[in-house]
Amino acid sequence: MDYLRLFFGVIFVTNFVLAQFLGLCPFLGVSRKQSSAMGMGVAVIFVMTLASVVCHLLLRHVLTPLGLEGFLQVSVFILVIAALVQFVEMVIKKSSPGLYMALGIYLPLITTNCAVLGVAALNSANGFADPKQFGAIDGLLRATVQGAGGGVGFMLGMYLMSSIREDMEGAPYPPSLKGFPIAFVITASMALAFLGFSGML
Amino acid sequence: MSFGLPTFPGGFHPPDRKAPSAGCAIAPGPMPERLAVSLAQGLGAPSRPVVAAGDRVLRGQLIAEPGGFVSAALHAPTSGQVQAIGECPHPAGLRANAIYLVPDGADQWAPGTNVPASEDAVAASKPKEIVEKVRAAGLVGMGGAAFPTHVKLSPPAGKAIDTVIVNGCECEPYLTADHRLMLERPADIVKGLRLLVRAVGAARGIIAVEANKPDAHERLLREVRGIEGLACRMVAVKYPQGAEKQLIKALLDREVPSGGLPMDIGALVQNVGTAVAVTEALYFNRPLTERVVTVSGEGLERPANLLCRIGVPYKALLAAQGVRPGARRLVSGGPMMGLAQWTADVPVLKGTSGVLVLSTPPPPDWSACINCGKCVESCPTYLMPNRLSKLGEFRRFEDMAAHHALDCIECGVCTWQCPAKRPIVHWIRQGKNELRLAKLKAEAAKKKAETPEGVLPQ
Amino acid sequence: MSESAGTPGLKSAPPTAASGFPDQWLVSSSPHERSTESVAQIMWTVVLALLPTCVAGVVVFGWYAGVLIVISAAAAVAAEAAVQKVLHRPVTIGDGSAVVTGVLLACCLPPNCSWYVPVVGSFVAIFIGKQLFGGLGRNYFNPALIGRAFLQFAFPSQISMPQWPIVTRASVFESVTGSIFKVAAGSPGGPDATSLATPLAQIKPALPAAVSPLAALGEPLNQDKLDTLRDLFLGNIPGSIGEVSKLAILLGGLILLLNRYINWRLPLAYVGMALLAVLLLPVKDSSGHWTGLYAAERHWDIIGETLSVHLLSGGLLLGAVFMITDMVTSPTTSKGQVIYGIAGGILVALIRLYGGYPEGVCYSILLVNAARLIVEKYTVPRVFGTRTRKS
Amino acid sequence: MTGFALLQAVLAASAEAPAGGSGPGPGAVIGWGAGVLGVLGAALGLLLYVASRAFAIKTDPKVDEILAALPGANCGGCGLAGCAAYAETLVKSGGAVNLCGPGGTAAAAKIAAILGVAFDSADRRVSVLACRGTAQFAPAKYEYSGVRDCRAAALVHDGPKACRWGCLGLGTCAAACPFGAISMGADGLAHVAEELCMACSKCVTVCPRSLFRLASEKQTVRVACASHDPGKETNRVCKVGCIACRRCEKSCKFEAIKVVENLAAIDYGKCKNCGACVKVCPRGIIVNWRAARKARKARAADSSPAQEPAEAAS
Repeated sequence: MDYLRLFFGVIFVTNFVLAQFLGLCPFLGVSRKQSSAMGMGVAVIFVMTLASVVCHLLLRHVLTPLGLEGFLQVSVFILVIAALVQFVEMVIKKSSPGLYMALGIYLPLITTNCAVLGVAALNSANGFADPKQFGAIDGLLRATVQGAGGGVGFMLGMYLMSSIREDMEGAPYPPSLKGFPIAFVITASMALAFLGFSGML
Repeated sequence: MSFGLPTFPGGFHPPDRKAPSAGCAIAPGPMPERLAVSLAQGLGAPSRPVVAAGDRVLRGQLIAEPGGFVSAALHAPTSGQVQAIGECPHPAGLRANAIYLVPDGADQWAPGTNVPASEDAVAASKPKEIVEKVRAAGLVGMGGAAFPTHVKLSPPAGKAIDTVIVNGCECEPYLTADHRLMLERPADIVKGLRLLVRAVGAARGIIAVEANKPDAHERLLREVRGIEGLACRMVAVKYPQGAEKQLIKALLDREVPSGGLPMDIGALVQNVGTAVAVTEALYFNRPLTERVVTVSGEGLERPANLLCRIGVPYKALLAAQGVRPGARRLVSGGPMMGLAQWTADVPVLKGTSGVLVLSTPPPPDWSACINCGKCVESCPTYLMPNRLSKLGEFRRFEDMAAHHALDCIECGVCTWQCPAKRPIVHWIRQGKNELRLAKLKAEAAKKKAETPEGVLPQ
Repeated sequence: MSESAGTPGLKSAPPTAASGFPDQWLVSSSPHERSTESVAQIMWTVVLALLPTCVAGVVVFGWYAGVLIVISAAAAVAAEAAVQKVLHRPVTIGDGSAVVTGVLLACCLPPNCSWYVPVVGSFVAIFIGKQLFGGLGRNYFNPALIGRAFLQFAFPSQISMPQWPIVTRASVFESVTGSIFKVAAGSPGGPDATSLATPLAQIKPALPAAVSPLAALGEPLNQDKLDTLRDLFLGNIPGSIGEVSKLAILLGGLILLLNRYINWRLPLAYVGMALLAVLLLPVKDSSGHWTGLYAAERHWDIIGETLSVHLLSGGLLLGAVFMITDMVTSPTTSKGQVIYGIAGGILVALIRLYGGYPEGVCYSILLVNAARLIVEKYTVPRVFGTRTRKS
Repeated sequence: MTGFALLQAVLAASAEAPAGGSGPGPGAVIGWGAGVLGVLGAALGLLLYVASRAFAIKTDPKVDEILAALPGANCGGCGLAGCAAYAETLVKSGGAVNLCGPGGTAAAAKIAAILGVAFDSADRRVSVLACRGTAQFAPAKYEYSGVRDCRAAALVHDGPKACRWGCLGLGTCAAACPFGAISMGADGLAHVAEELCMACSKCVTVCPRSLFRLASEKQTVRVACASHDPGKETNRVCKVGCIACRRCEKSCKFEAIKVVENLAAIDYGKCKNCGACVKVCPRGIIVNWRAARKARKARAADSSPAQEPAEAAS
């Protein structure tokens, strides 16, 4: 039950894009087409889950025992995430060139996707790596669930966003709003809607 | 609304405006100084003329033979002299030649035509002979599309037709030509239906009449009574009830497959006018030289149902019936699916069911779709016209294929009702055209790519 | 081409052969006739349908409510005209859509909020909610609700008032203040906003004892259940201007239904699913145990009463009749409308039972707005002739 | 994952140092921190190195170079799906290097250098419209009501313009132009702003009458009519259509202009831009484009909103 609440909480209530405004760069950049939005979503789920797990393990089993969790975690997280994303990029480039083309320059952007760093930091802030609060397995599972849920929430936002942007392709909104500006307006509207979930769970 | 009668899902009922001409008995049409028999009667191959300028022809004489399988023979509509074969404006905007014929006033039938056949001789004719006579008489679908009848009567091997439907729905507003035919020649319609049933070896024949024509239904019912396998059914008053696919759906609950033909599901639909023409061809040896045309509309002084020779220019009809000041549109066919004309020089074709003079002003400028959903609710092919219209508006024609634009029958139900006055059908027509062109282009590119030269010009 | 040139004298003469012919015929693609119905007609009919609701609001809350409605509508129209002028678009205030937005926004405001609240809300609704996307028909979110959600965010104290205004006839008011509607956080004596839930929560203490919720609501006023129910239905309760009188809302709904501007499926699915979800979703009672209306020991009458309180309090009916049915932002497919309504209903119940806001209608509709295109995409009807043939 | 095992081993060996006592001193923290980061960095570096080897993809560096030389407008003017496709096709199967309109001569020269092919730096190409039939000169045959798009209008009895070759004037080209170079004039014709034109050929493909063509800027004398109708018919529907009078043909000293299928056509291999034909054309449809541009600029300087007079006269 706790895992479920954690999972759905991070999808709806503390949605990374629509409630915490993290990872907006790929969110706006790749949400023009539903297909590439879904591809990006899958990539983010993968990276976020993996980053959660790896960062959690490092934090719990390396940094905390060494007493370094306070000041070193952000640097370590960045290092790990950057390496992971490059790794994923290579894998995708090799295994699915079409997806690679669709994701374009935004895949490397996951490197600097604050949502990924955000989920690692959130895991840390929730104390999942603190032996006093959570058991080893419990903490790892929670970090994993939160990471995966964060990714799913990101993908949900991407999916909704891309459905709207695909529909408005070619619509005569003011030329000064073309591209990112109108996307920001849509994001804001969706964020307003997602306010409805606040306070739940 | 007539509940409980067979119909199809979707559709709507526009004001039918049939009153001005519904009570007018079929009257002979004017004989102009010159007839123009267009060589392109339908969308198939144009016919090939077998006469030359200066030739004298008699009524019913063959003047053009079919230009292909999907093409029909043409016969002189009256006796006279061929003046020329040359370009002529066409109601569908095709660039086609016509045989110009100057009538001599005698209206003399060619030998061998207009000879009554004995009942026994007709009864003895085999299906193949019926089809051959229909072909020789140059019969086409007289509901509007002018598809050669003999083609419909010759399904390829393996496709059996079990039901022949004679379409007396006439769901288009204004038009009353079929209504009058059903009132005045019910016996000939039933005779024609029996011949059609025999020609394709069907088990049954149904005459479908919309419920707003109870008098016609009653007369036809009297005619079919006691004849095995024949029925006269009343169908709900709804547009487009008379569309082939929708009528089959209503009567037989079968759907013509997307991209398919009625024969794929064992059905054959013919207009009542065609049924009469079949009777004329078989019982009287008269080729198709005339048809009933409803001439109506607010812009016309004397609406009428006229028995017109093929090739009469519209302006002769308009001159005979009087055009009111304020007339703005000239339409061939009904107001929903008919074709607007830019000149009254276009001639009556075999498929011309009506000539309307309307005073309808252009609609106000269209605005953005407000998603009211009327079009989705009433689309008889279950498309999403709102979506298609947006794609058209945004010029995303290549996306239209995924939204099944090619299944659109262009009935106009969406466009008629649209509160935002969007030209939905026009966009879909454009989309279909763009898709067709893109397909041609892709095929050409594929051919080009298969050559070892590569794709770039050197 | 050139071969067609051979027949001099046969060229078409200019079409002046007969009298009465126009100089040029008007030519268009089929169809050549159109219905007379216009977008403006639809929008003004919606305004007409909102009229009973507005009248009821004024009757219940007094003239200031009427002033707010007028201010809101006028601000919306002015905003529309101003924005269209600035963006060099044709000004379309005559089509009534701005009026609909303004009136709808006023309907979900408390009757004693300051005059500038509807002004700001209308401007946001028209500018951000509608014109930035290209105007009427191109927006993806209900403009009035965008305005309302913005106000909730910008002026929380104005929207969720600690003190709801006195209704003209004191009745269930004192009982329901802070009960059916949640009071804002920090109000004297009021419970913490985040811990307090919507109507069901107020009735919650009564649940284990099988006490009738209607009786509990009416108790401070010495009112019997039927009177309480009547007050809920007629609008003799505190609340937003447009949401109190269910009678007026249903009257408006009838107007829209008869004009076929809304489809019965959508509101029915929305309300039905909201109530079903309220019935089935578990909530924590005062002792921290998970329980719910579905629990075996409940009596049917109490279940019924609780559901009717949910149905008749808050903006559920207003949303169901006027907001979720907004043409522009709701799906056009029949199946889609049902799914859309169901999704909205679940969200209302979730937000009402667990959420941090007193009322879930606004957010539930905005949320389904965001998913509209996806719902529509997966409920596109099967195209004629693509069914596998019955043998 | 070897890096991780290594890390564990290091950690195990030194586990007691920080764990003992109340906590590591500042020096120890910095030392351990540097150590952890160093080891981690090394391990991840190794991982990426291995991965880059395992998942390596061979790409031709020329493709990337060409891609960099292209402007990246992805306009499709070259006839291929975007710049990347053009670059790839050039490297793989070759082809003309100057197909990129937005990149122009500069891009073509760069591509030629990258591919090591010869490139005659051709001059700029711009889109020109072959019609002067304004509403005044070439009347409509009917009043049109429907989608404001030439391709849509062409489906209804070939469009409202009586001349079936002329510009329909509903602005499909203007809407299709990605560079805003085409505008619809009050005279009902499309006007190309040559300085904005990138020769992407969108207008060429989108015009239902095929009235646009990409002309070299060098070709200053151009025929502004597309009607192949015989003179008599053209005369009926348009006052500024080619009536195939052959005066231009007779005036040309270089045999560069010929009337083919009722329409004057210039062979630019022979044309010397002398302008003799421009002077004799009775319909003013042979245009000296350079002079016309000068006249237009002069008019723009006067800022007089007058209607375009016959450009050929100058």
